[in-house]
Amino acid sequence: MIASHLPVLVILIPLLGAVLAALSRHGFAAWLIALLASAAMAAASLALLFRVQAEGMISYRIGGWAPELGIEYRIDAFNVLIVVLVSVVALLTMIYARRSVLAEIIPERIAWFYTMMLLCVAGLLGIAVTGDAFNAFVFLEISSLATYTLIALGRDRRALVAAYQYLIVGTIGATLYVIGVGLIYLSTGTLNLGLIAERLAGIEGSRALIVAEAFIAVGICLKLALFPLHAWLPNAYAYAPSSAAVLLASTATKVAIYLLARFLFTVFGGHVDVGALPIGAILIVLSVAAMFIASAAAVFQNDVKRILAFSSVGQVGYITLGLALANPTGLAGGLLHLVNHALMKGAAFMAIGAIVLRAGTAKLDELSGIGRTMPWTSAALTVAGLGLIGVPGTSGFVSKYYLILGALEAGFGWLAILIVASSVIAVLYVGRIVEVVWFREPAEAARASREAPLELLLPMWVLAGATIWFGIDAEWPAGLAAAAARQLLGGAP
Amino acid sequence: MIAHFSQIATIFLMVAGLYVVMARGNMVKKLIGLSLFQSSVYLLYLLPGKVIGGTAPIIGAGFTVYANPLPHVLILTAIVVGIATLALGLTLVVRIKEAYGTIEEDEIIAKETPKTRNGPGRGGDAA
Amino acid sequence: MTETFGPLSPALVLILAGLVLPLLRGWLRDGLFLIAPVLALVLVWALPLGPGLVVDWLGLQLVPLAPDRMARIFGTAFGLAAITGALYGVSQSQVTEKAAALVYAGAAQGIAFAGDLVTLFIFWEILAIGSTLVIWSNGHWRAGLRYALIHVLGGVLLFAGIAAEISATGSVGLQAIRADNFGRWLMLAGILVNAGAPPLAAWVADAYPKASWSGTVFLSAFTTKAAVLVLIRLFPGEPALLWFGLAMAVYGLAYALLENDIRKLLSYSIVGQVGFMLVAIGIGSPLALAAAALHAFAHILYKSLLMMAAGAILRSTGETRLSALGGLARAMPLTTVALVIGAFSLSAVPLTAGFVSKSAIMAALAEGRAAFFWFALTSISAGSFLYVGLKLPWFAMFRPGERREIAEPVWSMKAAMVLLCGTILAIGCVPSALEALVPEIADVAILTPDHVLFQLQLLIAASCIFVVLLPLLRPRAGTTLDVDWLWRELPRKVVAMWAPLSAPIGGAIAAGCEPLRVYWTGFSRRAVDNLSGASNWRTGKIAFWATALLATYVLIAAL
Amino acid sequence: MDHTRRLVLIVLLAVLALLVAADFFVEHHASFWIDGTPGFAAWFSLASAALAVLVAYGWGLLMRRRGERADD
Repeated sequence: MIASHLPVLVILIPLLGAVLAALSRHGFAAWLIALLASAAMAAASLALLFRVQAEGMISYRIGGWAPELGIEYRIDAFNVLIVVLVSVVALLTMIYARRSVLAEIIPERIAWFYTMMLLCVAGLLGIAVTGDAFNAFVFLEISSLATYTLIALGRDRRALVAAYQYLIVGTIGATLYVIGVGLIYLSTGTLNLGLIAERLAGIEGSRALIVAEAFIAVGICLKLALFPLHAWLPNAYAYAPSSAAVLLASTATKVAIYLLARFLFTVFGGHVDVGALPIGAILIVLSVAAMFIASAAAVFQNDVKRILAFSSVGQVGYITLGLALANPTGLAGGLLHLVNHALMKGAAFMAIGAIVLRAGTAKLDELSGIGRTMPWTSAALTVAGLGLIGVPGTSGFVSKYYLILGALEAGFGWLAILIVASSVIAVLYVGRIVEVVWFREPAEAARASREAPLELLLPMWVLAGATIWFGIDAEWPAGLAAAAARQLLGGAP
Repeated sequence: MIAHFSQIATIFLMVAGLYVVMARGNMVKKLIGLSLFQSSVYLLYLLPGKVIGGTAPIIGAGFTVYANPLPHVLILTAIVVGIATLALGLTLVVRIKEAYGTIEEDEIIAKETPKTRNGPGRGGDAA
Repeated sequence: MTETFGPLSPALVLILAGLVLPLLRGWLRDGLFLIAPVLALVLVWALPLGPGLVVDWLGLQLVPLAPDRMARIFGTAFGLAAITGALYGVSQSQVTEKAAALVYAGAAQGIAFAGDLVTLFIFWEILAIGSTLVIWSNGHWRAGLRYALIHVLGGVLLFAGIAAEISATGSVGLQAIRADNFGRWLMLAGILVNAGAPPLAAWVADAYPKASWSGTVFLSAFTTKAAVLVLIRLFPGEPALLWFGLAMAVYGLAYALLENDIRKLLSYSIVGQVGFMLVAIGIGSPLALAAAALHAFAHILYKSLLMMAAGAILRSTGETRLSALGGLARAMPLTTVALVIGAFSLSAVPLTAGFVSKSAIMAALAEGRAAFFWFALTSISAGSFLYVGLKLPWFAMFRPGERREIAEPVWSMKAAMVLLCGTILAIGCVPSALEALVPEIADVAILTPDHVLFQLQLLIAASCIFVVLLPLLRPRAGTTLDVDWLWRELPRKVVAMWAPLSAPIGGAIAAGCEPLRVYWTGFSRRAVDNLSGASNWRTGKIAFWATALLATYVLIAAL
Repeated sequence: MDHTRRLVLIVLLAVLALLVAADFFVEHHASFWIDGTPGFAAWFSLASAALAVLVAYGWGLLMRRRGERADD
């Protein structure tokens, strides 16, 4: 009985958890609720994964209404991947959060913090499972509003400005998206993604649809921080509380990318002609710019969180590049990088959060020799860094390898070279961190700190371990990504 | 012109709102612009839903033409979202005023950017 | 059968042990340091010969573990070197060096057992990292950096070659090829850099003596010999190797004869001996390849022994310069015996391992009718005895010198040396025991009367020359210029020469370029500022970009 | 040439002579033509060892520099 309601349960559990956490008013109780809710949510999403693998696509009607009138949740090989990713990372973040939140947030606000975390996760999962364009907007706003609050809970006063800036930019993005959806609704008379795709087939060369596609693409690109629309991201990630930064860095942009892929392929996919819009070409140019310019900016940062944040902008470039290539290999590489980047960036943000907890700073020049006193944390940071470079043996290599193959398949030899060349910039910023952390004499901050507690190390190393594991045993994630890519490109799942 | 009045009003609100967001440094004014921008969306959805001569979609004798109820429902949700955003934005502005003593974005950026300009590697953590 | 061992390869055991080592303390650390190489050697022999397990990784058919006879020969040699090296170095206090040494030894095993180009390349890079860390752990940053850069160059060449090979043939297998196209030349060049071939041979004598007394023992065993193994696998019978090998042999001889520092001398001699192996690989017959492998085997043993003796001298006296040593024989009898046995083995004195392997190389050259190389290498062989068998023991140990208060090294170092002496002599006395490992040498005349007589004449005659020309061979402090002058001295010279000229010329140029410079400074500062403060945008600017992007899309759509 | 060195040289030359003499009584397996002749190894080694020393000495005169390298 419950099994048939799984698609809606993954959203209801965190929503309900959020309400309970808000009512509890007590920090520890809220944490416990959040942890339990996340565990239940992760279990539900894994069950969903197995069901999708066994039965194929699942369609769930909210309240039993037919898709034409009601809202349909639709789970296929692609978004189940996102659901599992978000819920598992959320669970790990909750385990991680307790100690780090105690140190970073004043006690009265802790319950609110967990409420916002759960709301944010609920929103993100909602975007992933829904098959309704306007419903996706609502969930987008739920997660965004929660995110603005999470960022504003940061210790630094700059967190407020970052949250404000993100609020403005995020709202513009969501509004552009909803304008696009409105135009589509005017043309097709439905908000169901599947039905839109069907009805678009019958419409030839409508200018409203082209404009709709442009609005939706730009709106989502703002949310996923595509260069040059990325400028809200570094400050937001750098000044948010550590555990919020973990959640945001590894899931928020990824879900936005999912939404973009959903629209580009499932909705407009059959109608590249109707689109007539060189979204692919522009996306390639912007992705390459992100890979180089954002990574270069990362090299010049002093705050490790900002280095990682800029690197996120760069890495998003690789993912959107995979989308833009739009061939099975390239798309699989992009999706694989989406998952891999979530894992390694999560590990990296957890590591720097642990360092902030112990050493009280994330400034690179104050972290000399922290590897001596916090070897496990620093090792996790290093593993994640190697993954960002794409060193063989880490998952980052596998996804970049597929991207290069995809570029070659599309006949863009120069693009393959650019992918490799941009990795060199990652070597620079990761190398800076590694050099300071391991090869310098311990500075004051390093001498005063000791290894992070186990409840921080454990989730951190689950993610870092996954980075290595997926780098060596590449078959399973690559298979899932390939299946998702085939699904998106319209083949059999 | 009159026939397209609703579209023109929508586009005017949209552009005006976006312009205010871009051009004004005052954070409250920015939020006002943002609200205008969002309002344009309400119009975009609602105006085509109005059918001339149509009534509320309640089945009853003598009424055959109904207005489309769905846009209204959608926009009800969007309005809620808009209010929540505006409220949160204003809250943030209050907090920013407490922390910085100003709500002009230029002044805040100036406060967070170090004055000295002496080469690379510094100032990277200024907001 | 290989499946039963799963991923358990000698390489993995050593590398994992190396990674775990820094986390352990006290006797646990020492125990692991000693046990891991033994375990690796046991695995080398426990792995059944066979084609190995094919792993499909990203569409490439990888064979990470392909135990064949060649792998077993080199695996055994690497294993013995690691065991004795660990025993020798167990009293070393630098844990970084120990950990790096295990990783380094593991990478060498990985290369020995690699069944495809990709695996090979990965271990090739680990090898470079491990060896660089061994050098760095002794505090020689600049020398380590030079070493690392040379190996990065070699790695890049090899990588480019492998990439070209894969794209040309679609196969990642290790098969015998000729350097007949550009990609394969790149591959050959990359391997030759690691083998210590000219023109970049200078790195060997530059880097190896920079490691600690124990680190050099490891360094001398693995990198060059791993390159020899890869050459045997990939380029057997490649004619170019004949000339590279000969050049290395001549270079090694001349520089070793001139050298004053013991460990540098031994490093030059590595290049010379690897030259012998390269010539044999260039012949390419089954006997020649077996002989090259065997020579590598013997060379690993006796060069480790020689480096151990040198390390013992360094540790006891703090000195490795011949001109500052002498008269150590009485105070360090065991070290002296070890030095002499190692030196005699290198000079192929009968009843040592070196005699067996060099006989095999000469027999292979004779069989291949390579008269020129046979006579050339015989002559170089006679010369080798001069520097290693005579000059080294005489000036370091036997010549009358001042009495000093020095003692033999600790027991573990002595035990390692005794172990190696025993192995070398055992192989020398019973060469037929090696036929299980290398059956090709069954027909080679080794301990036959005419051959032994031939070798003894060679050695005694060289000794006569040594006595006659002793004044010319007296070690002098100083350095011999090498190709590395180009990157170590030339830049400084150029800068020094430039200094007096730079004021007027530079002034003129600066005046001419002033506007450009001002512009560039401004530009670069702006660029750096933009990058470092890249996210401190005004909200309006982000909104503007979004609108601009939207406008671009809509405009394009409208057209 | 001092006394000891001369004595050593004489002993060595005597041993060498004995070895060459013995070489006349063993069966040779020549690889090429000249290397099978008795005493070949002796004179060939004398010549090549002397050549090696001289070549190295000459190279040393050209390329040997005093002192350690600055960055060693």
